[in-house]
Amino acid sequence: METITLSAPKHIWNSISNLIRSLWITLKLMTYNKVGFLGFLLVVALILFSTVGPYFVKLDTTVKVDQIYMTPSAQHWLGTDHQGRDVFSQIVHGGYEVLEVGLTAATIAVVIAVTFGVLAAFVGSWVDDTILAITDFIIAVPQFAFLTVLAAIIHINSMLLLAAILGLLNWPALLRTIRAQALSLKEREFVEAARALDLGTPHIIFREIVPNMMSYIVISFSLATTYAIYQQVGLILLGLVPFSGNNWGVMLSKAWVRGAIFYKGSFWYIMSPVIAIALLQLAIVTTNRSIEQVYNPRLRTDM
Amino acid sequence: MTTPANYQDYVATHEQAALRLKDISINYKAKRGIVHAVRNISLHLNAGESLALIGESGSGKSTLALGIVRLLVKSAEISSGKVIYQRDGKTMEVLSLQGDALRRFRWAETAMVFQAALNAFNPVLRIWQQIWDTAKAHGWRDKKAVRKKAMELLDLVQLDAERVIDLYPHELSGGMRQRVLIALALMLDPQVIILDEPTTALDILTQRTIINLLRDLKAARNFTMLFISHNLAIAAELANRIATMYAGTIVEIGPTDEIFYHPRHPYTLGLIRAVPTVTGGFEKLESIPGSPPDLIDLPTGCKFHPRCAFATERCRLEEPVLEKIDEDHYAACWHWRSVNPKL
Amino acid sequence: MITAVDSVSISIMPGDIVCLVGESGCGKSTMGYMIAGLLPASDGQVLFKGKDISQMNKEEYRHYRHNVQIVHQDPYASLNPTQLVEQMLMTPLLHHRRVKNRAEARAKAAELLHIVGLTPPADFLVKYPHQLSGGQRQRVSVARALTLEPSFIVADEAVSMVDVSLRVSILSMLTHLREIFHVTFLFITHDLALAKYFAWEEGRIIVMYLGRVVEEGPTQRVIQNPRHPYTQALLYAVPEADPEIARTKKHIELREADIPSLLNLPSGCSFHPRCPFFQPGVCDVSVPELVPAEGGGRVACPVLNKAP
Amino acid sequence: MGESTVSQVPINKIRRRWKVISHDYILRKFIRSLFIVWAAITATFVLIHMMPSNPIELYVNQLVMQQGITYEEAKDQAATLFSIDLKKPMSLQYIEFLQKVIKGDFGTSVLSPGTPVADIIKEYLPWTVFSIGTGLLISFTLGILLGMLAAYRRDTVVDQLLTLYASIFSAVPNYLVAIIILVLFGVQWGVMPIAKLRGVLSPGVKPALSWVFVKDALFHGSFPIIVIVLTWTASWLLIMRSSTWSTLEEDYVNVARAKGLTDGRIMTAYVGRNATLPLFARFALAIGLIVGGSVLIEQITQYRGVGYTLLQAVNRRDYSLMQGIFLILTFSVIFANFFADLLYGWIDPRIKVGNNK
Repeated sequence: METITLSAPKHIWNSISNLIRSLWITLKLMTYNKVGFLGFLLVVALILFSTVGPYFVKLDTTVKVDQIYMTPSAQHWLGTDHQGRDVFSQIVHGGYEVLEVGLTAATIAVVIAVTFGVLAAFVGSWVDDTILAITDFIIAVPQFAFLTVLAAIIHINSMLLLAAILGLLNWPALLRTIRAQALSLKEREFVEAARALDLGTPHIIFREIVPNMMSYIVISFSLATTYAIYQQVGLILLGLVPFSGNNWGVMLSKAWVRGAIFYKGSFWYIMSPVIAIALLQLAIVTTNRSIEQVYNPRLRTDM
Repeated sequence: MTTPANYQDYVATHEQAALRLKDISINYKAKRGIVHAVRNISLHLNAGESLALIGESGSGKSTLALGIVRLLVKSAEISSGKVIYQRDGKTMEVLSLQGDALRRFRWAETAMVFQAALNAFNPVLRIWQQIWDTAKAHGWRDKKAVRKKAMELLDLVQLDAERVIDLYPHELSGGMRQRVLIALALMLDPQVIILDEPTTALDILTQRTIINLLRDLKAARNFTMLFISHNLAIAAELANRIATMYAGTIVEIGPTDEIFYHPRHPYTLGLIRAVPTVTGGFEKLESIPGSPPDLIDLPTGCKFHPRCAFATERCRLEEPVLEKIDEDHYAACWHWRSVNPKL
Repeated sequence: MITAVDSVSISIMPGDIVCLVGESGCGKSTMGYMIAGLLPASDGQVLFKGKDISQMNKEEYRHYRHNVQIVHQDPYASLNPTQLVEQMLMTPLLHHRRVKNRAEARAKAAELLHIVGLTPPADFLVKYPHQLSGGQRQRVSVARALTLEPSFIVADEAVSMVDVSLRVSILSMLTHLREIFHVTFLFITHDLALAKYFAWEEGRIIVMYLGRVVEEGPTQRVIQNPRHPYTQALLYAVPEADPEIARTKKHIELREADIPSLLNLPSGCSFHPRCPFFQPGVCDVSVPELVPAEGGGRVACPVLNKAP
Repeated sequence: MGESTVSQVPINKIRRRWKVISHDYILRKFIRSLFIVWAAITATFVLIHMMPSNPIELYVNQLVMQQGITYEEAKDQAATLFSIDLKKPMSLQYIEFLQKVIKGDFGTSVLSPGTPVADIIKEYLPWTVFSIGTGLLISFTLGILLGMLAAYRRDTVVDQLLTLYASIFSAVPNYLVAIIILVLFGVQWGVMPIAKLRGVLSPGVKPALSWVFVKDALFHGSFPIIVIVLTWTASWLLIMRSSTWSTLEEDYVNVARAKGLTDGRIMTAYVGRNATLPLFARFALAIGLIVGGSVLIEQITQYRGVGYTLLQAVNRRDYSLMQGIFLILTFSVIFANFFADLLYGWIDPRIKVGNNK
């Protein structure tokens, strides 16, 4: 008993310090690509901005008819909208949903792509053929047109439903990449050695194959996030998903519907969500440049 | 006539050589530092002779060959030296050739048959198209004449010319592709042909076909051959002279029989002792201990000393230069007198 | 349809050294994979200790799988780039409960590294494959194959990608393993000189051509007195690292330089279109049987191995 | 391990399956396209006719509510609109639906009763095909050229500028690019005649083989085309840049240099042709995204193509029109893919033989 109580904290401390060390190395590796690291910092900043920000900035909901379409000032950093409300506060509160839908949809898409991609590569024969046929079919459907029609038939009235639909729609391109990777890795000699050593399929998939395609999986995840944000904001912009809350897409949609776009004075109002979304997409895509560095064992040990 | 004691003088005396390399050094820039791939190599190649450059992976032999035809990757730089090419009294300084002059030098004067013949052909063009491209680039305009000559050459390398010439590369086996490439190398009647690992990755029977083919072609057409291999056996079959390379420089050079039967550099000796033969009874073999050096962080003194049984304090401090051992035979070793293959 | 291995029948006794020789595409690697249980034999059987592996129950098959290991050709592809050497060696030990705990597994891994000549082991345990040279990686491959203490190792071109100067040391390491662990070796190679060197004393050579065994016998007999025209062609074709031998060695002129496609196998003896001893009406009619050859072993050539 | 024996007893013919169909590349791709067309029609049928609260039922209920007619009468009206006999069993309905779609009969519009959906599509589709086709052609060409330029000038200012442009425009959603153009050039600086640009043709201009018509069509199409070109050139450029890098490292390019070929010949026939192959592989994905995205682009640019019409149909709940446009868009994507596959097969002789994976 005594040995256990003595060694347990030490063990935990070891794992914590290992974790910190590996996180530190990961961060350091990301700095190898400066542009990529900048993107990563921006992603982190935008996430913090949208999650923590709302606790510090109160959402301005009072209509002030005398203060519409104001240009930026010390009081209103990004001016005001068509009802005289502060744009900056809307931007602070509007990122959370965009990120939430994007990340949820990406998680669903990547889970499907990895599971079925690896399955297709491993089982082969008719399973592979079926999965590929479905993939080919979904890729051939013009996605955004499909979403438009779908929005007319079913009412997409919750964030979760939207995220689920986008996730269920966005996996095929990722699946192809993952499957191709898994197929080539499966034939590698080190996988054959693991089979000869009878280490079992779970070991082969999770210890031999997946670690070697982590960079593809993570990049797939970030691509899936950007797809989902593109589609989500697009649908909201067209007024196809009736959201009322605060969301960069909703801000954009309102500005579009109200014709604020065509009014010279509304420049800041319209450009704020545009820039916010564009910056987020750009930051995510740029981060990919650093991701490859993290999963390259060659670099990891040269530290 | 005896050969000079100094190797540089020895190379210099061969004024009529088809190819003369003077003090060539080639460096690569890598993340960790500078890779000294080729260090101060001087070499001559007489017209009509066949010289083998032997060395293991990382010895700089391929880099040297690519340097001669100026096909090094961008990160590599020829930091010093001269390459002098001569044919029928005309002299060219290869390293100062530019633009079209360089382009015409390639293949028409010096053709290079690459190691990975499997990928030597553009996968989307038929063999004929690639032959015609080559001829056209060197001023041929008569399609019929080119095709006729190409067919003759394909015949010469024992291929079914009629069929092969209109195929895509992926429709040919590795051995067939290698032979097409050799035929293509002869297309413009170059004086020098450089062969980089011409038989590696081929099957034994195909290797034999290629070796016999090269020997016969050389006898019939009298070109000059520089070939590069890690395989001593190919050198024994094809070369008049052999140069052994280690860590980017020549450590021993001499006539084939001298190198095989009286090697004076411990590395050459080690290589010979490490290769089994099929003919004859069982012989005891020995491998060279240790592993090839890191070209970025080279050992001091003689680069072979960490793996050498003869190494002394002097070897650790001073790098030996090529020293005359016998007629046409030079070795870079402080202890060549103690290196005796009979032991 | 491709037939990679056609009606091959060989048996290997414990402690044997058998070299399977042939050119690429002859089916020798397919054979190795079937024996190592990595490919199923679609027809016919692999017997281990007299028992058909496809008829084995789970426990027997497990025992068989653990007893037969493989060492691959390419030292750059055969090690997982994301794993440390110690992970590669410790995982099989822990997974199959050959050791009690991680400490014991680590000790065993160090011992294995010592056996394959990577000393001091502590230097190599915490290395990634890319930090090792080709020769060192190949040694790690061998150490990994030894983790489950197999009785049979298939070495598939195990030294053909290693630098010439290091090949012999890896071969001697393998020979040494046979002495200390009594491992049976199936050494697959295209290089007769290596086969000769590895199996000279008490080994056997099996020569395959286009999916069939054409000759087999004790190494010394096959090397010094090859009976099949293909074996002869192979032997005489091997380039020799000795100028004198290269000049004087006899050569066999083949009738056809290129190997036929596996998709379109010649009738009868598949070597007949290239064979200099081809006899029409004999060689191209039926597939020759393997019959006992003078001096030991068997050979499948009705022309050169005529009954006296 | 006394009597351990591993033996190979007669192994008759280890057979690897060799698919015969996979030999003819074009046939294979054609069958695949047909299959996807069938799957798309079937999926549409399921979505429109069989899902709970499907559009037909919604429409029938709407008729009952608004016009006070009986359920049966409403059903009859709906049946003519969707050109489907709702009384027949579902399997028969499905077969009839298939037949009609293949004949190009998509029923009649809900909103303008009597107008066949096919006629509406005929009116608007050509404009979308024109703008997307032109945009795709220009962006593909520019992407290839600029991608090669960036790769050849690796790590120079030219490369960095092109990569900067491509990174931004491939990441930022195309409709945001359209909005930015609109706000900056149209509203703030007033250099873009927004009002005049609307629609596909100016009032009074009729489709004819005249310079006036072509000029006007290009003028109105310019906004969506510019948006497509700006964003898609960026994507093609990035793919081309990296595939050119890897092609430049291929042995055959080095051999071509060793053979003394001219730089122009190497760049086109050796590097260019091989480096474009990955672009064709990505084409399937791209065309789906572009065609789907036309809904957004045409809305922002107020270009009255079929995407614009689809959104209107959705907003007005004109289900038969929606169904028709969606199917047509899907068929266009499938057709474009088939065409790209043919081109791919023509450029790369290797894929015509062997297996398809």
